[in-house]
Amino acid sequence: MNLKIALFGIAKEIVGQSVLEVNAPNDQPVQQLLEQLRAQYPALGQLSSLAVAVNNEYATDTQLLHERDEIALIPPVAGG
Amino acid sequence: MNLKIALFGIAKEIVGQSVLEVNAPNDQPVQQLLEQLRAQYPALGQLSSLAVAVNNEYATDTQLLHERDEIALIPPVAGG
Amino acid sequence: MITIDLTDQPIDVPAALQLVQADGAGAVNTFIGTVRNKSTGRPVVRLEYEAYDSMALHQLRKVATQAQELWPMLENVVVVHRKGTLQIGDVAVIVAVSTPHRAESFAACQYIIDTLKQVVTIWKKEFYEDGDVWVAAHP
Amino acid sequence: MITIDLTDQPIDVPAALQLVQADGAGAVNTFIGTVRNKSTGRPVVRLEYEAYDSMALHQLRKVATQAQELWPMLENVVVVHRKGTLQIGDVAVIVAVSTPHRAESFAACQYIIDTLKQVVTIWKKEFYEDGDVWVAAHP
Repeated sequence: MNLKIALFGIAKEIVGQSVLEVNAPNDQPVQQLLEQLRAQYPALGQLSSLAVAVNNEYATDTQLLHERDEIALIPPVAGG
Repeated sequence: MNLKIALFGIAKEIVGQSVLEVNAPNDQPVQQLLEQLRAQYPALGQLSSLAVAVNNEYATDTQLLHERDEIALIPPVAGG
Repeated sequence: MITIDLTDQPIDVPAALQLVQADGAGAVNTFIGTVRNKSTGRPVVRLEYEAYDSMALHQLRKVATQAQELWPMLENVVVVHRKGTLQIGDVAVIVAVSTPHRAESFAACQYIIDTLKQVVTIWKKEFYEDGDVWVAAHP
Repeated sequence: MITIDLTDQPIDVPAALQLVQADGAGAVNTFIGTVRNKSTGRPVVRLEYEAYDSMALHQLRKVATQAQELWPMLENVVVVHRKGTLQIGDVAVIVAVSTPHRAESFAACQYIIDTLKQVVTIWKKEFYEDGDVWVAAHP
Protein backbone atom coordinates (compact mmCIF):
# COMPACT_ATOMS: atom_id res chain seq x y z
CA MET A 1 0.00 0.00 0.00
CA ASN A 2 0.97 3.64 -0.40
CA LEU A 3 1.23 5.80 2.74
CA LYS A 4 1.34 9.58 2.69
CA ILE A 5 3.11 10.87 5.75
CA ALA A 6 2.83 14.50 6.78
CA LEU A 7 6.03 15.98 8.21
CA PHE A 8 6.46 18.89 10.59
CA GLY A 9 9.15 20.92 12.32
CA ILE A 10 12.59 19.35 12.42
CA ALA A 11 11.30 16.14 10.77
CA LYS A 12 10.29 18.18 7.73
CA GLU A 13 13.75 19.76 7.68
CA ILE A 14 15.53 16.41 7.97
CA VAL A 15 13.52 14.79 5.19
CA GLY A 16 13.53 17.97 3.11
CA GLN A 17 9.85 17.84 2.19
CA SER A 18 6.51 18.26 3.93
CA VAL A 19 4.86 15.05 2.71
CA LEU A 20 6.63 11.75 2.25
CA GLU A 21 5.15 8.91 0.22
CA VAL A 22 6.18 5.48 1.40
CA ASN A 23 5.45 2.09 -0.07
CA ALA A 24 4.68 -0.35 2.72
CA PRO A 25 3.20 -3.84 3.10
CA ASN A 26 -0.53 -3.90 3.98
CA ASP A 27 -1.31 -3.63 7.70
CA GLN A 28 2.15 -2.43 8.56
CA PRO A 29 2.52 -1.64 12.27
CA VAL A 30 3.68 1.82 13.37
CA GLN A 31 6.90 0.44 14.81
CA GLN A 32 8.01 -0.89 11.43
CA LEU A 33 7.29 2.37 9.66
CA LEU A 34 9.40 4.19 12.22
CA GLU A 35 12.26 1.72 11.77
CA GLN A 36 12.10 2.12 8.01
CA LEU A 37 12.15 5.92 8.25
CA ARG A 38 14.99 5.97 10.78
CA ALA A 39 17.04 3.71 8.50
CA GLN A 40 16.40 6.00 5.55
CA TYR A 41 16.95 9.25 7.50
CA PRO A 42 19.40 8.54 10.36
CA ALA A 43 18.99 12.09 11.75
CA LEU A 44 15.43 11.13 12.77
CA GLY A 45 16.97 8.57 15.15
CA GLN A 46 18.79 11.34 17.00
CA LEU A 47 15.63 13.19 18.08
CA SER A 48 14.50 13.15 21.72
CA SER A 49 11.34 11.37 20.60
CA LEU A 50 9.52 10.48 17.40
CA ALA A 51 5.87 9.50 17.39
CA VAL A 52 3.36 8.65 14.71
CA ALA A 53 -0.12 10.14 14.63
CA VAL A 54 -3.01 8.42 12.91
CA ASN A 55 -6.14 10.46 12.27
CA ASN A 56 -5.09 13.14 14.78
CA GLU A 57 -4.39 10.68 17.62
CA TYR A 58 -1.05 9.41 18.87
CA ALA A 59 -0.60 5.83 17.66
CA THR A 60 0.83 2.95 19.65
CA ASP A 61 3.83 1.01 18.32
CA THR A 62 1.71 -2.03 17.44
CA GLN A 63 -1.12 -0.14 15.76
CA LEU A 64 -1.65 -1.19 12.13
CA LEU A 65 -1.58 1.43 9.41
CA HIS A 66 -4.05 1.62 6.54
CA GLU A 67 -3.82 3.37 3.21
CA ARG A 68 -6.61 5.84 3.92
CA ASP A 69 -5.30 6.87 7.35
CA GLU A 70 -4.10 10.44 7.86
CA ILE A 71 -0.57 9.72 9.03
CA ALA A 72 1.92 12.20 10.45
CA LEU A 73 5.38 12.01 11.95
CA ILE A 74 5.55 13.88 15.26
CA PRO A 75 8.97 15.10 16.42
CA PRO A 76 9.26 16.50 19.99
CA VAL A 77 6.50 19.08 20.44
CA ALA A 78 7.22 22.48 22.02
CA GLY A 79 4.00 24.45 22.25
CA GLY A 80 3.17 26.92 24.98
CA MET B 1 -4.86 57.93 78.22
CA ASN B 2 -7.40 58.45 75.47
CA LEU B 3 -7.48 55.89 72.62
CA LYS B 4 -9.25 56.49 69.33
CA ILE B 5 -10.25 53.19 67.77
CA ALA B 6 -11.25 52.98 64.11
CA LEU B 7 -14.08 50.55 63.42
CA PHE B 8 -14.90 48.69 60.19
CA GLY B 9 -17.45 46.30 58.77
CA ILE B 10 -19.57 44.43 61.26
CA ALA B 11 -17.67 45.96 64.21
CA LYS B 12 -18.74 49.41 63.04
CA GLU B 13 -22.34 48.17 62.81
CA ILE B 14 -22.27 46.59 66.28
CA VAL B 15 -20.84 49.69 67.94
CA GLY B 16 -22.93 52.03 65.80
CA GLN B 17 -20.13 54.44 64.99
CA SER B 18 -16.93 54.47 62.93
CA VAL B 19 -14.59 55.76 65.63
CA LEU B 20 -14.76 54.85 69.29
CA GLU B 21 -12.99 56.87 71.98
CA VAL B 22 -11.92 54.82 74.98
CA ASN B 23 -10.33 55.90 78.21
CA ALA B 24 -7.67 53.39 79.22
CA PRO B 25 -4.77 53.19 81.69
CA ASN B 26 -1.35 54.05 80.20
CA ASP B 27 0.45 51.15 78.48
CA GLN B 28 -2.66 49.05 78.29
CA PRO B 29 -2.04 45.73 76.53
CA VAL B 30 -4.15 44.79 73.51
CA GLN B 31 -5.74 41.86 75.34
CA GLN B 32 -7.24 44.16 77.99
CA LEU B 33 -8.66 46.57 75.44
CA LEU B 34 -10.35 43.63 73.68
CA GLU B 35 -11.81 42.38 76.97
CA GLN B 36 -13.11 45.83 77.77
CA LEU B 37 -14.76 46.21 74.35
CA ARG B 38 -16.28 42.71 74.46
CA ALA B 39 -17.77 43.48 77.86
CA GLN B 40 -19.23 46.73 76.58
CA TYR B 41 -20.46 45.27 73.24
CA PRO B 42 -21.19 41.55 73.77
CA ALA B 43 -21.95 41.06 70.04
CA LEU B 44 -18.23 41.60 69.38
CA GLY B 45 -17.57 38.40 71.37
CA GLN B 46 -19.68 36.38 68.94
CA LEU B 47 -17.50 37.12 65.90
CA SER B 48 -15.30 34.41 64.38
CA SER B 49 -12.27 36.52 65.27
CA LEU B 50 -11.44 40.00 66.46
CA ALA B 51 -7.98 41.49 66.11
CA VAL B 52 -6.43 44.83 66.91
CA ALA B 53 -4.22 46.67 64.46
CA VAL B 54 -1.64 49.21 65.57
CA ASN B 55 -0.14 51.49 62.93
CA ASN B 56 -1.34 49.23 60.07
CA GLU B 57 0.14 46.04 61.58
CA TYR B 58 -1.66 43.25 63.40
CA ALA B 59 -0.90 43.56 67.12
CA THR B 60 -0.14 40.71 69.51
CA ASP B 61 -2.24 40.24 72.65
CA THR B 62 0.54 41.47 74.92
CA GLN B 63 1.50 44.50 72.84
CA LEU B 64 1.18 47.78 74.77
CA LEU B 65 -0.97 50.58 73.37
CA HIS B 66 0.01 54.22 73.32
CA GLU B 67 -2.06 57.34 72.91
CA ARG B 68 -0.58 58.35 69.55
CA ASP B 69 -0.95 54.88 67.98
CA GLU B 70 -3.32 54.46 65.07
CA ILE B 71 -5.57 51.76 66.50
CA ALA B 72 -8.24 49.78 64.67
CA LEU B 73 -10.52 46.90 65.49
CA ILE B 74 -10.35 44.19 62.81
CA PRO B 75 -13.36 41.84 62.53
CA PRO B 76 -12.99 38.78 60.22
CA VAL B 77 -11.67 40.02 56.86
CA ALA B 78 -13.20 38.84 53.59
CA GLY B 79 -11.31 40.37 50.70
CA GLY B 80 -10.78 38.72 47.35
CA MET C 1 8.24 45.81 40.31
CA ILE C 2 5.24 45.74 42.63
CA THR C 3 2.04 47.62 41.79
CA ILE C 4 -0.72 47.79 44.39
CA ASP C 5 -4.05 49.52 44.11
CA LEU C 6 -7.35 49.75 45.93
CA THR C 7 -10.03 51.49 43.92
CA ASP C 8 -13.73 52.27 43.85
CA GLN C 9 -13.62 52.33 40.03
CA PRO C 10 -14.00 49.24 37.79
CA ILE C 11 -10.71 47.34 37.59
CA ASP C 12 -8.94 47.73 34.24
CA VAL C 13 -7.86 44.12 33.61
CA PRO C 14 -5.98 44.74 30.32
CA ALA C 15 -4.02 47.57 31.98
CA ALA C 16 -3.03 45.26 34.86
CA LEU C 17 -1.86 42.59 32.39
CA GLN C 18 0.12 45.23 30.50
CA LEU C 19 1.83 46.30 33.72
CA VAL C 20 2.84 42.80 34.76
CA GLN C 21 4.53 41.81 31.53
CA ALA C 22 8.33 41.77 31.33
CA ASP C 23 10.59 40.81 28.44
CA GLY C 24 12.53 38.46 30.67
CA ALA C 25 9.40 36.72 31.96
CA GLY C 26 7.78 34.16 29.69
CA ALA C 27 5.05 33.22 32.15
CA VAL C 28 2.20 35.34 33.46
CA ASN C 29 -0.34 33.90 35.86
CA THR C 30 -3.42 35.89 36.70
CA PHE C 31 -6.17 35.30 39.21
CA ILE C 32 -9.37 37.29 38.80
CA GLY C 33 -12.06 37.14 41.45
CA THR C 34 -15.51 38.14 40.23
CA VAL C 35 -18.86 38.52 41.98
CA ARG C 36 -20.80 35.25 41.75
CA ASN C 37 -24.57 35.18 41.35
CA LYS C 38 -24.86 32.96 44.41
CA SER C 39 -23.12 32.26 47.72
CA THR C 40 -23.58 28.97 49.54
CA GLY C 41 -26.57 28.35 47.29
CA ARG C 42 -28.29 31.68 48.00
CA PRO C 43 -28.86 34.14 45.11
CA VAL C 44 -26.73 37.26 45.54
CA VAL C 45 -27.95 40.56 44.11
CA ARG C 46 -24.90 42.71 44.85
CA LEU C 47 -21.86 43.08 47.10
CA GLU C 48 -20.27 45.85 49.08
CA TYR C 49 -16.61 45.92 49.96
CA GLU C 50 -15.42 48.16 52.74
CA ALA C 51 -11.70 48.69 53.31
CA TYR C 52 -9.38 50.03 55.96
CA ASP C 53 -7.44 51.66 53.17
CA SER C 54 -4.06 52.50 54.66
CA MET C 55 -3.71 49.09 56.30
CA ALA C 56 -5.05 47.21 53.28
CA LEU C 57 -2.50 48.89 50.99
CA HIS C 58 0.29 48.27 53.49
CA GLN C 59 -0.67 44.59 53.91
CA LEU C 60 -1.06 44.05 50.15
CA ARG C 61 2.44 45.39 49.56
CA LYS C 62 3.75 43.19 52.36
CA VAL C 63 2.18 40.07 50.84
CA ALA C 64 3.65 40.93 47.42
CA THR C 65 7.07 41.51 48.96
CA GLN C 66 6.88 38.20 50.81
CA ALA C 67 6.10 36.49 47.50
CA GLN C 68 9.19 38.07 45.96
CA GLU C 69 11.27 36.75 48.86
CA LEU C 70 9.78 33.26 48.47
CA TRP C 71 10.17 33.27 44.66
CA PRO C 72 13.21 35.48 43.93
CA MET C 73 12.73 34.95 40.17
CA LEU C 74 9.43 36.84 40.34
CA GLU C 75 9.60 39.80 37.95
CA ASN C 76 6.45 41.86 38.42
CA VAL C 77 3.46 41.69 40.74
CA VAL C 78 0.21 43.58 40.25
CA VAL C 79 -2.58 43.45 42.82
CA VAL C 80 -5.70 45.59 42.45
CA HIS C 81 -8.69 45.27 44.78
CA ARG C 82 -12.04 46.93 44.23
CA LYS C 83 -14.10 48.55 46.96
CA GLY C 84 -17.62 49.96 47.14
CA THR C 85 -20.69 48.46 45.49
CA LEU C 86 -20.22 45.64 42.98
CA GLN C 87 -22.72 43.90 40.72
CA ILE C 88 -22.75 40.26 39.55
CA GLY C 89 -19.82 39.61 37.21
CA ASP C 90 -17.82 42.64 38.36
CA VAL C 91 -14.13 42.08 39.00
CA ALA C 92 -13.41 42.30 42.75
CA VAL C 93 -9.71 41.53 42.64
CA ILE C 94 -6.91 40.82 40.21
CA VAL C 95 -3.55 39.31 41.10
CA ALA C 96 -1.04 39.02 38.26
CA VAL C 97 2.57 37.86 38.45
CA SER C 98 5.28 37.31 35.86
CA THR C 99 8.15 34.82 36.14
CA PRO C 100 10.68 33.32 33.71
CA HIS C 101 9.08 29.85 34.01
CA ARG C 102 5.52 28.81 34.54
CA ALA C 103 5.45 26.68 37.70
CA GLU C 104 6.58 29.62 39.84
CA SER C 105 3.95 31.91 38.31
CA PHE C 106 1.16 29.60 39.49
CA ALA C 107 2.67 29.12 42.96
CA ALA C 108 3.36 32.81 43.57
CA CYS C 109 -0.06 33.96 42.32
CA GLN C 110 -1.85 31.40 44.48
CA TYR C 111 0.24 32.37 47.50
CA ILE C 112 -0.67 36.03 47.05
CA ILE C 113 -4.43 35.52 46.68
CA ASP C 114 -4.55 32.98 49.53
CA THR C 115 -2.61 35.26 51.88
CA LEU C 116 -4.53 38.36 50.78
CA LYS C 117 -7.75 36.67 51.87
CA GLN C 118 -6.31 36.02 55.32
CA VAL C 119 -4.71 39.35 56.15
CA VAL C 120 -5.93 42.21 54.00
CA THR C 121 -8.33 44.53 55.81
CA ILE C 122 -11.25 44.39 53.41
CA TRP C 123 -14.77 43.38 54.43
CA LYS C 124 -17.49 42.01 52.21
CA LYS C 125 -21.22 42.35 52.68
CA GLU C 126 -23.42 40.17 50.50
CA PHE C 127 -26.92 41.40 49.66
CA TYR C 128 -29.69 38.90 48.94
CA GLU C 129 -33.33 39.42 47.95
CA ASP C 130 -34.26 39.28 51.62
CA GLY C 131 -31.33 40.48 53.67
CA ASP C 132 -27.57 40.88 53.92
CA VAL C 133 -24.61 39.26 55.65
CA TRP C 134 -21.05 40.28 56.50
CA VAL C 135 -19.14 37.37 54.98
CA ALA C 136 -17.12 35.22 57.42
CA ALA C 137 -18.10 37.39 60.39
CA HIS C 138 -19.64 34.58 62.43
CA PRO C 139 -18.55 30.97 63.02
CA MET D 1 -18.17 25.87 27.42
CA ILE D 2 -14.86 25.11 25.73
CA THR D 3 -13.31 27.56 23.26
CA ILE D 4 -10.20 26.50 21.33
CA ASP D 5 -8.31 28.49 18.76
CA LEU D 6 -5.05 28.35 16.85
CA THR D 7 -4.26 31.59 15.06
CA ASP D 8 -1.55 33.39 13.13
CA GLN D 9 -2.95 36.72 14.35
CA PRO D 10 -2.03 38.42 17.66
CA ILE D 11 -3.99 36.84 20.53
CA ASP D 12 -6.75 39.09 21.88
CA VAL D 13 -6.28 38.62 25.61
CA PRO D 14 -9.23 40.79 26.78
CA ALA D 15 -11.54 38.89 24.41
CA ALA D 16 -10.37 35.56 25.85
CA LEU D 17 -11.00 36.81 29.39
CA GLN D 18 -14.44 38.00 28.36
CA LEU D 19 -15.27 34.58 26.94
CA VAL D 20 -14.20 32.67 30.04
CA GLN D 21 -16.27 34.62 32.53
CA ALA D 22 -19.47 33.10 33.90
CA ASP D 23 -21.89 34.54 36.46
CA GLY D 24 -21.72 31.32 38.45
CA ALA D 25 -17.91 31.32 38.51
CA GLY D 26 -16.21 33.63 40.98
CA ALA D 27 -12.70 32.53 40.09
CA VAL D 28 -10.83 32.94 36.83
CA ASN D 29 -7.27 31.71 36.48
CA THR D 30 -5.29 32.65 33.40
CA PHE D 31 -1.91 31.54 32.18
CA ILE D 32 -0.26 33.63 29.48
CA GLY D 33 2.95 32.46 27.85
CA THR D 34 4.95 35.21 26.18
CA VAL D 35 8.16 35.20 24.16
CA ARG D 36 11.15 35.73 26.44
CA ASN D 37 14.18 37.73 25.35
CA LYS D 38 16.44 34.80 26.24
CA SER D 39 16.41 31.02 26.37
CA THR D 40 18.87 29.09 28.54
CA GLY D 41 20.86 32.31 28.80
CA ARG D 42 21.07 32.93 25.04
CA PRO D 43 19.47 36.11 23.60
CA VAL D 44 16.45 35.28 21.45
CA VAL D 45 15.55 37.61 18.56
CA ARG D 46 12.30 35.95 17.47
CA LEU D 47 10.36 32.67 17.42
CA GLU D 48 8.50 30.65 14.88
CA TYR D 49 5.69 28.28 15.80
CA GLU D 50 4.64 25.64 13.31
CA ALA D 51 1.51 23.58 13.93
CA TYR D 52 -0.13 20.43 12.66
CA ASP D 53 -3.40 22.31 12.79
CA SER D 54 -6.09 19.63 12.73
CA MET D 55 -4.33 17.49 15.31
CA ALA D 56 -3.38 20.47 17.50
CA LEU D 57 -7.00 21.63 17.62
CA HIS D 58 -8.22 18.10 18.32
CA GLN D 59 -5.66 17.57 21.09
CA LEU D 60 -6.33 20.99 22.65
CA ARG D 61 -10.04 20.18 22.85
CA LYS D 62 -9.22 16.78 24.32
CA VAL D 63 -7.05 18.33 27.05
CA ALA D 64 -9.79 20.84 27.90
CA THR D 65 -12.38 18.06 28.04
CA GLN D 66 -10.13 15.99 30.30
CA ALA D 67 -9.83 19.00 32.61
CA GLN D 68 -13.63 19.24 32.77
CA GLU D 69 -13.78 15.55 33.69
CA LEU D 70 -11.14 16.02 36.40
CA TRP D 71 -12.76 19.22 37.76
CA PRO D 72 -16.50 18.89 37.08
CA MET D 73 -17.14 22.33 38.59
CA LEU D 74 -15.17 23.91 35.74
CA GLU D 75 -17.42 26.39 33.95
CA ASN D 76 -15.56 27.70 30.90
CA VAL D 77 -12.21 26.93 29.31
CA VAL D 78 -10.52 29.10 26.70
CA VAL D 79 -7.27 28.04 25.04
CA VAL D 80 -5.75 30.07 22.21
CA HIS D 81 -2.34 29.29 20.73
CA ARG D 82 -0.48 31.49 18.30
CA LYS D 83 1.47 30.24 15.29
CA GLY D 84 3.79 31.85 12.78
CA THR D 85 6.47 34.42 13.59
CA LEU D 86 6.48 36.00 17.06
CA GLN D 87 8.57 38.82 18.49
CA ILE D 88 9.82 39.32 22.06
CA GLY D 89 6.88 39.99 24.39
CA ASP D 90 4.26 38.56 22.02
CA VAL D 91 1.66 36.28 23.57
CA ALA D 92 2.22 32.69 22.41
CA VAL D 93 -0.55 31.03 24.37
CA ILE D 94 -3.38 31.84 26.73
CA VAL D 95 -5.22 29.34 28.92
CA ALA D 96 -8.13 30.70 30.95
CA VAL D 97 -10.56 28.77 33.13
CA SER D 98 -13.45 29.77 35.37
CA THR D 99 -14.66 27.88 38.44
CA PRO D 100 -16.89 28.69 41.41
CA HIS D 101 -13.93 28.58 43.85
CA ARG D 102 -10.34 29.54 43.38
CA ALA D 103 -8.26 26.45 44.22
CA GLU D 104 -9.77 24.50 41.32
CA SER D 105 -9.12 27.36 38.91
CA PHE D 106 -5.39 27.20 39.63
CA ALA D 107 -5.27 23.39 39.44
CA ALA D 108 -7.26 23.12 36.21
CA CYS D 109 -5.35 25.91 34.45
CA GLN D 110 -2.01 24.40 35.40
CA TYR D 111 -3.15 20.94 34.27
CA ILE D 112 -4.15 22.32 30.87
CA ILE D 113 -0.92 24.22 30.18
CA ASP D 114 1.26 21.36 31.45
CA THR D 115 -0.59 18.77 29.34
CA LEU D 116 -0.73 21.08 26.31
CA LYS D 117 3.07 21.27 26.35
CA GLN D 118 3.31 17.48 26.31
CA VAL D 119 0.79 16.55 23.64
CA VAL D 120 -0.19 19.45 21.40
CA THR D 121 1.39 19.26 17.94
CA ILE D 122 3.07 22.62 17.83
CA TRP D 123 6.77 23.11 17.22
CA LYS D 124 8.91 26.06 18.21
CA LYS D 125 12.02 27.33 16.49
CA GLU D 126 14.08 29.90 18.37
CA PHE D 127 16.16 32.36 16.37
CA TYR D 128 19.33 33.83 17.88
CA GLU D 129 21.79 36.38 16.50
CA ASP D 130 23.87 33.52 15.10
CA GLY D 131 21.58 30.61 14.39
CA ASP D 132 18.36 28.82 15.22
CA VAL D 133 17.21 25.72 17.10
CA TRP D 134 14.08 23.56 17.14
CA VAL D 135 13.27 23.62 20.86
CA ALA D 136 13.36 20.23 22.64
CA ALA D 137 14.20 18.37 19.42
CA HIS D 138 17.42 16.79 20.71
CA PRO D 139 18.30 15.24 24.07
